[in-house]
Amino acid sequence: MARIGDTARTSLKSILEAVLLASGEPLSLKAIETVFTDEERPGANDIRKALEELADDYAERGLELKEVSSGFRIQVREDTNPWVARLWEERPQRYSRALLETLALIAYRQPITRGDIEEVRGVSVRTNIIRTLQEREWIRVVGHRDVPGKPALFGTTKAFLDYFNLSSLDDLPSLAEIKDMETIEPELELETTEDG
Amino acid sequence: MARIGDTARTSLKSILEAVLLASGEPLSLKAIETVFTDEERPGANDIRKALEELADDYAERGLELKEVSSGFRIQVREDTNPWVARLWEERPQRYSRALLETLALIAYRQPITRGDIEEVRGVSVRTNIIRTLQEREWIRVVGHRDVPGKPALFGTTKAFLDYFNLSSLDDLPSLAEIKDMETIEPELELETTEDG
Amino acid sequence: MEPVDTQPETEENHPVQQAEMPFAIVQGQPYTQVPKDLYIPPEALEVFLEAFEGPLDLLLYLIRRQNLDILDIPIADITEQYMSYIAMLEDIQFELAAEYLVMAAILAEIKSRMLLPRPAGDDEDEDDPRAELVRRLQEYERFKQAAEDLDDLPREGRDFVVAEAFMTDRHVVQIPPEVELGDMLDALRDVLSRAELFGSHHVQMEPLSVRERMTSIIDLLRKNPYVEFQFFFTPEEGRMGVVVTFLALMELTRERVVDIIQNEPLGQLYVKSPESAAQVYE
Repeated sequence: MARIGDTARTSLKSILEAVLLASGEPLSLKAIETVFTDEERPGANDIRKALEELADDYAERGLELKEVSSGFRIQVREDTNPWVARLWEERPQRYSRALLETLALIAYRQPITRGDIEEVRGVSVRTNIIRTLQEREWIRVVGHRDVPGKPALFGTTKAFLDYFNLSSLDDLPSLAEIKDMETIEPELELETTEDG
Repeated sequence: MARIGDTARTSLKSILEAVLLASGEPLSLKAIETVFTDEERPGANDIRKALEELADDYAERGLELKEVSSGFRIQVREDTNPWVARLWEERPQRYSRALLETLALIAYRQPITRGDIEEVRGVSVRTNIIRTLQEREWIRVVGHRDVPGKPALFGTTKAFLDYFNLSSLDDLPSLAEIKDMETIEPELELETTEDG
Repeated sequence: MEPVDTQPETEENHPVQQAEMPFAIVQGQPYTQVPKDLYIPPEALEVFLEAFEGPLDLLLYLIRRQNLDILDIPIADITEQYMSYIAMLEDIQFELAAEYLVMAAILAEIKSRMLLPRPAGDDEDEDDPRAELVRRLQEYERFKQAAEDLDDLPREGRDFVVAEAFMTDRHVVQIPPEVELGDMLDALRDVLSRAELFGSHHVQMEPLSVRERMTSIIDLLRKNPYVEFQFFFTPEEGRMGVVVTFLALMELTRERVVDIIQNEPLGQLYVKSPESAAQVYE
């Protein structure tokens, strides 16, 4: 039968750390006491003292021991938030066909108005597509056409060229080339993908 | 903008500890790398080195850093199990022999069909056993055998290895050797009786 | 029914220990383990059989109980034991799994072959009718053992727990999706063929360098809405560059994005944005 303090790994402090990290939720002092048998159960003062030691151990680490209303819990320090938060980055979804078509038309026929795009695509262009492309900084308003309503003219950006690894728009295949391609050849995918 | 190593709390080791503890599930080296921005991202060797230091820190504690199939995770040492286990009222689930035998056959003989399993066990495999194993994400269909009926071939998953604390199938206990009928003579008692 | 087992009884057979879970209770009498001899109260048979994972498991049990070498099964004895189980089970009309009956047939067949006289000089091992059964028993035993080993492995939640610290403010960050250039070109081809632009005069669109130049001209005009015509031409670009710029300016004029103005005949040409600066920066 294992006893408290048999080894460093089973010191009261080690046990409390293990119990709090295993629980995943705050544990009251009362709840902590229940993990000990009647014979071995340390006094509330001893437990508090060990918890304080544990909190001190964490002073230099990315963790902290915190007492919240429902008890004690070990939590990630805000200092490490910039990194930890990236764990929950949302898996990217694929862009819609409509967005890709809009982007392609802007690239090939810039400067182009939304109306021009709608004319070619035969359907209206939803505002959130334009907004998404602008937020991504792939397109921008380069001016306005001098017709009633002064519609915005869109063009691509340097960030667009950089993303697709192009030094200029001339690196894009010509429309005639695109027409002749059965499917877009893999070698056109200028990005190298290393993932496995 | 916070940078790695600005303080002890944001040393590479502290960040890794916080990230692993916040995740609550194994993180591959690749997944760990994604928490860093492109500019600051440490090399895989630096990450491995910091993880080793972290593992050393845990030598005297109730925690351990373990590499399982899908990556690294921090887990509570078996030493503290007597106390940690009392956190939960419920006894951990027991699995039937039928389920364990089926799982063992899939683990050691993958890819394997249900028919193959029945052949070895001499009894039919109940559908709910396969379903339970699939729901637990311990097994999955890895293909189909090219015979009439195209029976599904089953294999184990990373989750299976993670659950049993294994980093690869090689870590499974070795399968008992089958004794060759012709070479076994009563006088050749080569097995030692010391092991146990 | 005659008990087949002749081994001396061991203490394990005797009174039930409190700690053990009975696997069957027959007429108020708990049975904690598989019986050592063959006599089982018929009422317990069903439970008894449930303790086995099938005929191979039952056979292994019978062999192990008599401490027999699996490689040297006295097939006649084992068959008899097995058959008596089956007979008892039939007596109480317990629905027998087909697998048990198949195994009984296999055993009977082996037994009959063993009884036949063997031609002299035959290699015994070569044609031992038990070989296939032994192979299956051994194979099953390996995996029976493997299942037990698996059960002994440390298990999440039972033997170890994954440590988890609390994370405040766990907001989800969205990352934009990756786009392959090929996907974009595919999309373009689709939209152009839908619009039936291929093959028409529209295919004679300006080279992309002209389009690019158009954008950069507009860009320049945003900063300075009134620029000398020559300013857009860079001699270092050579003839092609000059042509590209010229075409870009013509196209922009046609599309009414820029105006080219001349205040006096043969005077300086200016390119100006038709819109007011305020509109540009709104």
